[in-house]
Amino acid sequence: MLFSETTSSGQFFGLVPWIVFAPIIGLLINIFAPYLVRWLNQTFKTELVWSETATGLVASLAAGATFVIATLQLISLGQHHEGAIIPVAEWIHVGPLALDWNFRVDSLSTTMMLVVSGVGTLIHIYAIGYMHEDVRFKNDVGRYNRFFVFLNLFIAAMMILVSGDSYLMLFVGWEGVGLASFLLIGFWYDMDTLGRPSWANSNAAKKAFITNRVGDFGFLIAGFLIFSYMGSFQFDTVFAAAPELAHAHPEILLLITVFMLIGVAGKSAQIPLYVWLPDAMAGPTPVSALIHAATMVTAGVYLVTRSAPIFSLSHDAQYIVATVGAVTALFAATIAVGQYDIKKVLAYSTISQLGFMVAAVGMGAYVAGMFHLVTHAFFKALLFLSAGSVILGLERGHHHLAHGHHADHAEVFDPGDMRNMGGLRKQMPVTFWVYMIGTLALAGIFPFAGFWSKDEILLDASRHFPHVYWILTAAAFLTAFYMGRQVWMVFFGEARHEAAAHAQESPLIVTIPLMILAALSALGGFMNLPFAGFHNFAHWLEHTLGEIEVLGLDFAVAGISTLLALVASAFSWFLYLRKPLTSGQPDPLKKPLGLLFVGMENKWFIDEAYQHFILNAYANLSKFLAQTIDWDFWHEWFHNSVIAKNFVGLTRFLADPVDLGVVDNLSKVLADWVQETSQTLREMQTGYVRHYALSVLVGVVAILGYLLLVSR
Amino acid sequence: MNFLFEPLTIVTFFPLLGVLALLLINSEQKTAIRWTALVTALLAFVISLWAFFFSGQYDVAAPGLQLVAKYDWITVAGWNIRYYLAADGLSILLVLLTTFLTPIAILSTWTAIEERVKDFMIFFLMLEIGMTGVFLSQDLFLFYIFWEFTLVPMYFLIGIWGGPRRMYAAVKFFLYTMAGSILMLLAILWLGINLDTFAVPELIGKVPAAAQMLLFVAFTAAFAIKVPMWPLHSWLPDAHVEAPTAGSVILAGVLLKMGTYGFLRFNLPLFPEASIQAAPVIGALAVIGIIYGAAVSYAQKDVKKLVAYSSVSHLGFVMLGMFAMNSLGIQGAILQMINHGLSTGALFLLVGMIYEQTHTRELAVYGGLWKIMPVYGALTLIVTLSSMGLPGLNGFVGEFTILLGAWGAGSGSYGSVWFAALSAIGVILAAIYMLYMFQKMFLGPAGEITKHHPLHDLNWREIATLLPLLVFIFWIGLYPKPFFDLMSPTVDELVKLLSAAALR
Amino acid sequence: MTLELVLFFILAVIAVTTAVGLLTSRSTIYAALHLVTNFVTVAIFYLLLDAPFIALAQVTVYAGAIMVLFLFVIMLLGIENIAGELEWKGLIWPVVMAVILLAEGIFLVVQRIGKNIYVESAGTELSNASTMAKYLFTDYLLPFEITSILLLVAMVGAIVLSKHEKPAKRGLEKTR
Amino acid sequence: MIPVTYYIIFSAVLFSLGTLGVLIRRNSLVIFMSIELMLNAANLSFVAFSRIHESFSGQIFVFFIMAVAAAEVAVGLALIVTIYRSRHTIDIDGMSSLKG
Repeated sequence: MLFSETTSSGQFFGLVPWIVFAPIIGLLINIFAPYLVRWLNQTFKTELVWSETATGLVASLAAGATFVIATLQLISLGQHHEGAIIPVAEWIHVGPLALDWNFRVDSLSTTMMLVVSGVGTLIHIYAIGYMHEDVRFKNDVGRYNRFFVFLNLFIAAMMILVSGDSYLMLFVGWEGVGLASFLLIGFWYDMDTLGRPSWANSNAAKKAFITNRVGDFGFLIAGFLIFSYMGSFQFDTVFAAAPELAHAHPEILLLITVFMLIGVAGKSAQIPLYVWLPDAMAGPTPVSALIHAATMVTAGVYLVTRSAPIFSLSHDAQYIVATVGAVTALFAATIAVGQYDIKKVLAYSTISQLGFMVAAVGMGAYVAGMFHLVTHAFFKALLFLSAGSVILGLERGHHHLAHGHHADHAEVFDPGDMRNMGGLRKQMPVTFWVYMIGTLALAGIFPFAGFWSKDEILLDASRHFPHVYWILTAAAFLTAFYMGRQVWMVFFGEARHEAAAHAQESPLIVTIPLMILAALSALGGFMNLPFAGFHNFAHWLEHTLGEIEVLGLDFAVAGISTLLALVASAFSWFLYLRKPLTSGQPDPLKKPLGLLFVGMENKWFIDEAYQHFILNAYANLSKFLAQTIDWDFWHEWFHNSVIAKNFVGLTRFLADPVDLGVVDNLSKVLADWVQETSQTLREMQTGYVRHYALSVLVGVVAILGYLLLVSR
Repeated sequence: MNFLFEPLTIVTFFPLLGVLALLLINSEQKTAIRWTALVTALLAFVISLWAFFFSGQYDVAAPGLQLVAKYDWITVAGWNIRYYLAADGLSILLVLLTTFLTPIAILSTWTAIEERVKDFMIFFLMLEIGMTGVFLSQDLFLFYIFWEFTLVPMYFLIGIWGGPRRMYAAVKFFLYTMAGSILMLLAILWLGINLDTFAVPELIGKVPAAAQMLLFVAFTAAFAIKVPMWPLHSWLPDAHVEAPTAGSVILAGVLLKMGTYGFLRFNLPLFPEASIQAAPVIGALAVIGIIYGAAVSYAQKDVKKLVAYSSVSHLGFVMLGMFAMNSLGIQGAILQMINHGLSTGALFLLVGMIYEQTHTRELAVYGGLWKIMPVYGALTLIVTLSSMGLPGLNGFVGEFTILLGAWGAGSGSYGSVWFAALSAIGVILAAIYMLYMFQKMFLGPAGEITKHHPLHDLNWREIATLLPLLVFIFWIGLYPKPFFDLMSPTVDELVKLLSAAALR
Repeated sequence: MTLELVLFFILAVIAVTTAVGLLTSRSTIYAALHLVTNFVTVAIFYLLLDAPFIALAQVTVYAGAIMVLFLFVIMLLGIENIAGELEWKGLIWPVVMAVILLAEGIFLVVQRIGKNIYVESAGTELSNASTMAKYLFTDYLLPFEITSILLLVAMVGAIVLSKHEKPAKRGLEKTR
Repeated sequence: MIPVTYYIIFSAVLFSLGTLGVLIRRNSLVIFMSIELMLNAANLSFVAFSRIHESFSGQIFVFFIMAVAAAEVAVGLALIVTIYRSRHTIDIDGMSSLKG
């Protein structure tokens, strides 16, 4: 059952607000410390420096603190399964609306906290090394500090998202992570991904925010429906009222879920709002790993899981969500096959995997979805970070070349393009091995983490929604294929560019987090093995989600998916490594697939379609409204021509014929008479004060006399 | 003589002392003039805080008018005009907003206004008197006098210190507002003659239902132009673009609120039946304004114009909430008035700060400013986010409450689901034009101005100008309870009155 | 005929005589001295009317300050002996009007108020300077303050008016 | 005891004399003094009425009148001085530049 609203004596539950405060303190320190140091230096002639190490250390400590707090929650939950609600302050109390800043600790939120803080901390540490080089390649050392401020901001917002006790507080985090994502995608806002001055990165950032806003629109409408039919935003109250609503107005419940799905589609990059995520790769790689792979994009999955009591009540809702997720999974996988950018492949892969998760939670397989969320966080973060390591390796190689004999600095070099790579396993052994582990996990090869979680989703699908099962299986096949393609292209064969030949391995501060994540990716599956007695994760989530259907291992499903993954890998080997690619050679898939591959390569032209049919249309509409309707018609024509001109015309009419012709003549007669009279009166003015005074006195006497005679 | 020592008289007329002091200062001594004006405005703010919170005479938790100053004024020939100042939950926040924004606006003119500083400051303080008077008058006649009085200083502020087309803008501003107010004056006279009093509290519930519609329309004419509601917004971009920065701040921050406040103070309680009948129309206009303002903003090439049109959108939210006629909507509307004053005021300040350096407001010539002006960029970002309603900042609390009210949550509402849903689209559109503005100015490669013009980041005075606004942006966003507490008792009474009228 | 009444009449005669003296004296100085005497007499009337504060103010303000000011001006301008010629030609109308005015005044007083109104002295309470102060600083505070501003303005005005116009040194600087 | 009416009649006499002075004299200083005489007469009747009505307001008014008179004298004398400087006369008939 859902837990009742008891604040138990769990000793560490009270600490949970600090999971938000810690990163906020961290970011405040990082914002103000440089200014403070500068001030100190000026005032006391000291020579302090707020170094990059200090920045990174503060930010990482803040992130580490959240991990500690999350772990403490885990310990407390071990004793008090029911969790706790920790109130902090009142927020909006108006009329029937009562919203508070309340934190919620239960197994679901703690799972998310652990994932976010754990992966987050590792990525903070990784970023210390990564950004150190990145800011130097891009010639703006000053932005190092800013990066960690944004990263801490993200952690804080994400923690609000996962630990809020109401839909509205979740929404605060929801938008907060959107903001952090906007800031970090646009981190190199004055260039494109290749470092050339351009609007590209800032456009990508804007696109992410606005697309998310479209999703937020759905979230808001769902919120309004929830509040008007269930009278609250607080989770427990809403869930308690849900069954009644399902009975009375099933169509409203369906509407709620559909609008919520729009929100999920925005944040978790599902059809039709996934378009922002590939562009979001414009952000530095740690950002792609943390926000656009491991944590933020899974917020939608978390939302559906959190709203399980609502979604479970409507079979139609489950059907819609599962189908959307599954179609996204397959659709994105096809695009991933046709990409050349190492991070773009991973981005579409992320969309695809998110499709798996959404499909899972849509089907009601919440544990499977959350399980996949966790394992995916490990291996996708790993893959992204390794990709970042690869990119840095290439940058180093390129840099080495540019400062060596070759002086072709002007040549634009894309360190993320897989066509420039090849044979990197020799230059970057650590990165290669961890990348392999990540790939195996993602492809779903036994016994890596991805195998267990994906298998559980497929199993659930095969039981409840067969069409979802088939779509997802196809997607799984493509997953193994494009990952194979990537690994063969990047690490095997011969170097297709001199930079790849001179690539260098990354320093320890970058590789150590990779190794930790690799270990997690390899072993993460063991927290929920499909054997009786090993469903630890399922039982853990049961405390929050209620009774859960536990499935054993179905050898048919597992066998088919593993077999397909192996076949796909072999197939990709056949295409890409049997005859390794050479520099400038077109993709071997291009010829057999023809137009189909052009579609994959160009993301099925969805971006172009959106640009043309929605964005340009809106821009034109607003230009039309602004220029034609508002300015030319309403402002210039109506107000200036019609109103002002007619008014001027009227006044002119009044002035010339009416005033001069009629009124003026009349007044002339009057004026003549006045002049004559005043001529007479003028002569009465002698200019002697005495005479004036005397006349005043005459007046006074007369009035007094009048008073005496008349009044009384 | 006692009326002089009423707290609200002091609150309203205190800046007059500053005006007198300024008259005695040689107009060449600009620094002394600026300091005098600033100190006067600050003292006025302190006095308003004192009157409401520390004088012990204002009970925040109680509904109804308090701190009443009620004296006969013109009582000849059957007229019953009073000097009647009082405050309640509807006006207190707006009065505080006025006294709060005035010193900030004055501080923003420190280096921006160099010519005829003395006249500028005198007009500015006079303007403050007028605005405070509008929010405190409980007598229709007195209200009308203050209402028209604000026009004069604003006219000169635009007409003397404005941009190139200042005379056109000033005259347009004056005439439009005048045109609306004349109808209102007729309605006020009708009320005063037929019902024998001009005092609003005495008029509540007395206006015959048959006459309400006409009166409602007459009042609406004045207020809708001031707000401005679509499609009567044509004067706004002109006035904003031409006005000096401080003028824009006050225009957007306070003067527009006089319109929405008018609806709240007069239209709703005096003509409840008519208001209920007119609610769908007003709601529809508000929704059109929200969408239209947002769309038009997006196409602007001039930053200040963009912000000006965004006001049309934001005030659409206020109107929508108000004519939802439930406590959520109305409280949200009042809070949104404050929010708009803070956020848009701050935006105008920010635009003014860069304009002072570059003398251009063309979006196209900027770009990449964040790199050169990090503090300016960060502050603008926060204000931009507040303006587009990011949760955790003030704009969200207002907009969300309004939308929820308009949706018809809770009892006794006349909102429509469709209005709220369409307005929620405005939230998306707000993100589009606000981010567009932010991107074109701060992100991207360095633009012409950024490359070739020597730019410096904000100095301490400019930061000090913005800081108080930022404090409230966060405060309202995170902990709006004190603000809601100020208004809720009065709003509850108003909602009761409206729902009683609905049953009739 | 009480002693008080005798005093009243003596004083009245002095006052009227000095007033007439003011009208007829050819020297400005003599006119001023007549007026001072008149003021002092009136001050004594105030005392009789139980208004000691006003009486003292009369002596200090009128007889003291104002008249001294007059004398200063007379001497400053050196017009002690410039006699204003009495213009007997145009005298008839002013005198007639003044007499009518006086007649009307007396008639009004007698008709409306009555000939013999005796009011008991209200004692110290009514005439106390502190009572005066109490009124001035409570009910009449605003006029009181305004009076002070008025005096200030008059002072500034008097200085501005009587100041010698110096050749404008800074005139060239003021281009506006 | 003296009837208060006497005072008022007496003040009327003084007032009339003052009026006469204003009308018949040409010396502007003397005219000014006559005006002071009229003010005094008015003051006297104020105090007398204050006595009749047993109200203090009359005296307060006298107080204010004195203050105003002081101001008036200051400005008036300054004016006379200025006029004397420019016209070298204090004769009121010499100042008749208002003639129509």
